[in-house]
Amino acid sequence: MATAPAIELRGITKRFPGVVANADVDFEAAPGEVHALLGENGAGKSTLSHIMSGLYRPDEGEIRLHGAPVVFHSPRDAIDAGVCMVHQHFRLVDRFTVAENLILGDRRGVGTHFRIEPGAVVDQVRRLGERYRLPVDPRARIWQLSVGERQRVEILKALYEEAKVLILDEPTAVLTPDEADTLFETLREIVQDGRTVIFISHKLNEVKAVSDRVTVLRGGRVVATVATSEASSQSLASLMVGRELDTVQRRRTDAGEGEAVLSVEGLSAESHRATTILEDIELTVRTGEIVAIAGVAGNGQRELAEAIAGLRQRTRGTVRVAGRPLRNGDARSAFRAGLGYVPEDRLGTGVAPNLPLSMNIELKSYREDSLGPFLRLGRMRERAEEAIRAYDIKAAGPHVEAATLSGGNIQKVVLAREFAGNLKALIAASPTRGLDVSAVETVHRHLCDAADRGVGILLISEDLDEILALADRVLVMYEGRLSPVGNRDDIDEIAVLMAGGQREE
Amino acid sequence: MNNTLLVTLIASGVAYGTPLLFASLGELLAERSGVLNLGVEGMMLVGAVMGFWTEQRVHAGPVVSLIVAVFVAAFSAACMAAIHAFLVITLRASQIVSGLALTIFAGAAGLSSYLGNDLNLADVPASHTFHAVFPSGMQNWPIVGPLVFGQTPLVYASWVCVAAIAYYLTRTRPGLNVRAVGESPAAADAMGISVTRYRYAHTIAGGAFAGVAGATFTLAITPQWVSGITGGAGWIAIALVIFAFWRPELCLVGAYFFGALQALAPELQARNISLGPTELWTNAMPYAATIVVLVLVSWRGARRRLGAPAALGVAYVREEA
Amino acid sequence: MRFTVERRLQQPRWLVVAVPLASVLFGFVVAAVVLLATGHDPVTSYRQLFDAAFVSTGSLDQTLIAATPLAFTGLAAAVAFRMRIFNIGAEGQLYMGSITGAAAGLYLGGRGSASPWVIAAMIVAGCAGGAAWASIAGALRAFFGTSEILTSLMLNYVAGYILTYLIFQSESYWRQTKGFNATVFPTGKPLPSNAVWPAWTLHTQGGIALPLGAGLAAVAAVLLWVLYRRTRFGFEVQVLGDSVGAARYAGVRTRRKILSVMAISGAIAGLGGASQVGDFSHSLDGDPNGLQRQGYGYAGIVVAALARYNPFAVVLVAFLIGGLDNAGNSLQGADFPSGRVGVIQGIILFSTLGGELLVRHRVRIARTPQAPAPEPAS
Amino acid sequence: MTQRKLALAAVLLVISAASVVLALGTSPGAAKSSSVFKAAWIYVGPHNDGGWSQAHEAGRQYVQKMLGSKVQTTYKENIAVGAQFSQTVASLVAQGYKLIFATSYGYITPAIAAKYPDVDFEQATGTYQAKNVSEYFGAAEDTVFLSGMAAGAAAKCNTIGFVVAYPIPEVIRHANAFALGAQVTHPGVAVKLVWTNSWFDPAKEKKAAQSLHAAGACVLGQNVDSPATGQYAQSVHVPWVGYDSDSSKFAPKSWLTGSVYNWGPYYLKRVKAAMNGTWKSGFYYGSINDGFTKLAPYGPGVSAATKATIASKEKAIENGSFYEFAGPLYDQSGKLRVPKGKKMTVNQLYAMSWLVKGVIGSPKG
Repeated sequence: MATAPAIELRGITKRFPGVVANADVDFEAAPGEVHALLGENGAGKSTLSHIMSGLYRPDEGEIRLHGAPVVFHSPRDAIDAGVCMVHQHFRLVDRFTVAENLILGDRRGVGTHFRIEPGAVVDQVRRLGERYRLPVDPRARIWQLSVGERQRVEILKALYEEAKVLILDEPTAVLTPDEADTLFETLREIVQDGRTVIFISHKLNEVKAVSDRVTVLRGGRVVATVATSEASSQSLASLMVGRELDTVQRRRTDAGEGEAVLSVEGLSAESHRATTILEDIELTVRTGEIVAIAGVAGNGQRELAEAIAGLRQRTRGTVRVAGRPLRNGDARSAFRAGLGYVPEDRLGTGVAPNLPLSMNIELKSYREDSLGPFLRLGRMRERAEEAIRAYDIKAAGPHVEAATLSGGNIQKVVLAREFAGNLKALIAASPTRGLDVSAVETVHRHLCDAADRGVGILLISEDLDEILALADRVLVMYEGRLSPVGNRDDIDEIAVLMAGGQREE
Repeated sequence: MNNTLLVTLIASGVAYGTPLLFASLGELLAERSGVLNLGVEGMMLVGAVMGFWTEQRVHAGPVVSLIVAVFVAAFSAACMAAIHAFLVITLRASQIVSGLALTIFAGAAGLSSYLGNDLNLADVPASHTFHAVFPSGMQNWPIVGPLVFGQTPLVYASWVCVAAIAYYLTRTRPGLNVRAVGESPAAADAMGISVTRYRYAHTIAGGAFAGVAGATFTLAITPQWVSGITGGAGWIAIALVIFAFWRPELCLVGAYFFGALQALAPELQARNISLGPTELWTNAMPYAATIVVLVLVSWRGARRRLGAPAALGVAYVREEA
Repeated sequence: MRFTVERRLQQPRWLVVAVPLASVLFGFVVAAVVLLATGHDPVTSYRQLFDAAFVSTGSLDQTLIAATPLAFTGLAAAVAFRMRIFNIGAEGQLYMGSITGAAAGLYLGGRGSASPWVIAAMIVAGCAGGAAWASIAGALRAFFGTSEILTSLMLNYVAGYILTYLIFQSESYWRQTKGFNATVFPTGKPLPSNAVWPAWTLHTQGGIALPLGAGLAAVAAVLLWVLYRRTRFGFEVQVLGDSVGAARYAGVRTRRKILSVMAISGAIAGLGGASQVGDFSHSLDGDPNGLQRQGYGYAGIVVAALARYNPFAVVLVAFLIGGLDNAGNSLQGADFPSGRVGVIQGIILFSTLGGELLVRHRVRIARTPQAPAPEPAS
Repeated sequence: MTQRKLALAAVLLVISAASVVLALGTSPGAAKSSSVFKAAWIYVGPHNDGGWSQAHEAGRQYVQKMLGSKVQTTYKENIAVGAQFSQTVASLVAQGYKLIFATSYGYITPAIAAKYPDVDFEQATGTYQAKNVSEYFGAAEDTVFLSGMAAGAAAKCNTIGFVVAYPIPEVIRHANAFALGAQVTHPGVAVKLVWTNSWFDPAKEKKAAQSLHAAGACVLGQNVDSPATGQYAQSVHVPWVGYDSDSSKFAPKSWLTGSVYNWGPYYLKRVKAAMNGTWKSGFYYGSINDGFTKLAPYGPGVSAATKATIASKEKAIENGSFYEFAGPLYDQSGKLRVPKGKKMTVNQLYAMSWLVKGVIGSPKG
């Protein structure tokens, strides 16, 4: 390459207590390219991006920008040097307007004046928005915007800061396929100007769709850097996981014939902003069946799971488990009727993070297992020990606090708890999000086994691979409504529905 | 006309509301940066005693000695605030407990009383005090006379402060930054704004305002020093910040309202008006009113527009964010 | 060179012991410097302090009087804080408990009921009064999400004014209206003798009276420990205190828990108020120069924090702080300014609070600072 | 859990060990309290409040000065009624104090008196007497009456403002005496009251003074402890009558005079009695004749003629030919309360709950 790379990492090592997150990583991205950082969760992508964006400092190694070594003491240094990061969790001030968020920390434009005038950037925001097809109302407050719009604000912010290198951390997680396509176009346009985009993802198809080159990370080390056009999905995947994929494929049976273990009729519910987010949902899961709900996050899946599991008030409709109607907004009545729930938010809903495993395992059964008002601590400990053995949970004992476990082990704790007792139906919301490959396998296997035992499972997932692997039936959720998919293997149909399109009759 | 109930009430509301206003402006600055400081009463008392001491010891004409006194009061109370800042920002101690400890440490049974006694400040008349600066003719003008021209320079200074802080928070870069720090420290940090530095600065500045508030007692309202002279005004100031939805201009209105309420009981007595257990309800009203406002603020939807800084009371640590 | 602070994954045993000790010692050293700087001999001052608090004749007796209400308000704060409900209204709840407790004592005692019944009724009434007052803040938090920190703080003042009103500004049931003395100065109606709480005397140190209230505080500590460690209720409170999401998920009735924890917290503070009346003042003390000057409620929060919200530790710390308070009264005088003990107390409080960090975190001094926390384990 | 317990046990251990060590070190020292007689004063406010407590403190210093090394005195300030008082007494008794002056109403309860039978207590302004409890106060109404005369003479209008603490007989009788005095030098003058519901609160007192001035008062008087009323009076150029102690320095231009207490001689007498073992419980009501109550020095605003009038009234009070609370006395509604020829007794004064004619305000606050 004739010109120096826009950003170049040499021998980056970063250790955390007990973990080496990055080991001797070399990485470079040229001006005008979209460079993907591909890897499983925990492969060190985020650490690396945090090092590039100045949030962490490497223990060893150096960073060069356009050939010149730089040291970032803080994100500010990185921004000043032209490296901006769009975080997965947006770094926006909710109560500020878009314009105010742009001015915040601005060291180039109007924000450098002591007196600020948010109105002054309004035009600039409009122009930037038009040029890169990122329309946002500069005067809107962040909390009024949708997730997709917030992401646009983040990107606008980076462009406004005249970023030379733009790092996006899993940007599509919250977008519809259509929105994602628009984003890809935007990114292509951004690199047209000679800027660099570093695109972090673990989704092969996205990487294939948008990047010029891919660097694959595994276990904190760089495995390979290849031109995207020369790589196949299969080769990238095997680079990522280091072995041939051994996905669980559920053997299809004639599920869907048995009795309904979970039925939802005419369910409506409101979001926390008091607007209707679910409308008239009809749903049946039969014994031994896995029904998947596909869709982009934020279309009401979370609310649906919560409304069924009794964590959210329904405004209308009934939910029955094995024919027995559940009390509205009463989680206890739901799990007493035999409805399990693996929540999307593992650490914080699925478990109480700072409490011992013995309590977390008994989170739903402590009432039944107690003697009058008193707990049976001995029995709680035994149960936890049992679960640790049965589910192969890597923990020193029942006294260990949940938060000290890895994600996969936490999910095993949740499964161990949910599968205990007389389970009739289970809601599994994004049960493998953020887990490593082997943990994904374990979870999938447990779900399949449960279905084989006759549990009806409602799987809510954004991961189409997971859905295709497990589901007997697929429904797509879009803006609070469910549409059934005729042929569960028809990816195109699913994609159309996910983007809000109508099914062709 | 100037003796009508309304005019006298508002006039004394302005006079007695001024220390509340200073203290609440200070608390507002700290809270806007995300630091709750329940030590206002203690800081005010330290400001009160140090301001009075300076005014007694600086022999340089009334203007200079009063100005120096106000600055010393601000500085000494700021030092108290720095203790709180260090504990809650650097050492991440509980903001509630640290604030209460500050009041115990600096308050009526602590440092302020120790200093006052050690420096022999009790039972000494002030050598110089703040009083009205406009000619008495103007002070007697109808309505505006007692309200506007009958006030001490500290009152005018407080007006300047209100305007300055309102301008600072809404129209200046550091103001925008501090709001961001109070709302979303993670976002501010990502944009290179030092959360620690902003929180320290505003907590300490808040302490300085509390010091001026204390000095308002010993240099203007009842120009003398006695142990515990602020009589709980610091707690009302904390209530006031909420009552004013964390906005400086509303702090002014609220301070004068609470100040007038405190003057209401004697005023009604002097006019032979009986409105039930006046003493009880005029005293309890600021607190009860604040509770009502709190409930309104926490009402759905209103929270985002009016509510407390989102990160109020939460320690920020980059690594854990 | 700069300091970095990182969270400890596990808290070593010795640290949990060493840090509070070292903090208290550090506090004493800093206070010694202050004493020296102001021209006082720290060794003598400290010797006097300990002597006056725990050693000299009758000192333990008086320390108990100061410690009893602190134990109640400390427990009240600890109960709520453990669920991350920040009830800082123990002060007002204590007043309310003293009002209702006194009412029960006056009414039933006046009707000549047997003493144990009257006392039991006072205990119940005190708890109820405190609980009811706390429930205002509790209900606002549970139903409107209003910050209980601020509402309970505001309610302290309202309660104080009501207390004064009952004795000084009205001829209420609690006010003594008969007799010459009562016309001279407003006072509370004295409790009949069957409503006065008994005390057990230990015959050492010139007689130490163990007030019933101190015993009740100890019992309350045990009950709370059992409640939090051994019961379903405690299980739910612990889950809710750790994660609201997990609690809802586990079917914990969040609002009910907030209400009941606030009520329990208020009940304990209210019991402290009843104990003030039954054990010590024997009439409702509405004097703004009396009960309200003591600030037991606020001090209780500090006691709870120093005890790290452990009920047994609260009782112990209350005893130590009560000793310091008592020593303050004993030492102040013509040659010992009354503010000095407050200053020493404050310094010790600050250093203990600051020391907490060292239990939870590790401080590293490094040339190149590290960003220490591991990636979220996933 | 267990770790915390361990930690606390360790803390307790160290502290108790330290206290034992310290105790061993101190015990002999505590025992050497020899023949010096010890007397203590307990104040409800700061010892230097510029009012009530400070007047007592002056009395204590007088005793110390007069008796020198034969007596050891101390004070305790800011002592709350109730638990804190009993703690303070306990520590004083433990330190060997034999005579304790409690300078506020409500301090001494029968329980405390019974607990320390060997200690003599004296309580100012109260009513509770026992074998070891005396009560003492002064007939300040006489001097307050005289100070009211100064106020009446200075009044150029028909309203005098009077800032009062609590609506209790002590304050009511002073307000009445003040009004009666003012009416002597200014017939028909009204005395307007504002209650602060506090003995000592400078900010509230100032507000009360301000309200009274706004309501037409052209002279201000007070029966509260801080000089805030005077400071306000001077700022609006109206004359002021103080109370408790000579606070003329706070408002020298407005200062007329004030009724003050001179506790020293009484204290000296009682301390001496206790030292000799002749102390007896009783009730002392000091008067002008004893020098217990007197008028503070006049300020510049009192004319020579007024001074002379006051002086002659003072003589008359001293020789018993005049008494302000002698009939006929009418209450606010004009009802005859004390018929002609009758005098109010001290007990009646101690329970006085009605305001005399010419006083504006409610005796209930």
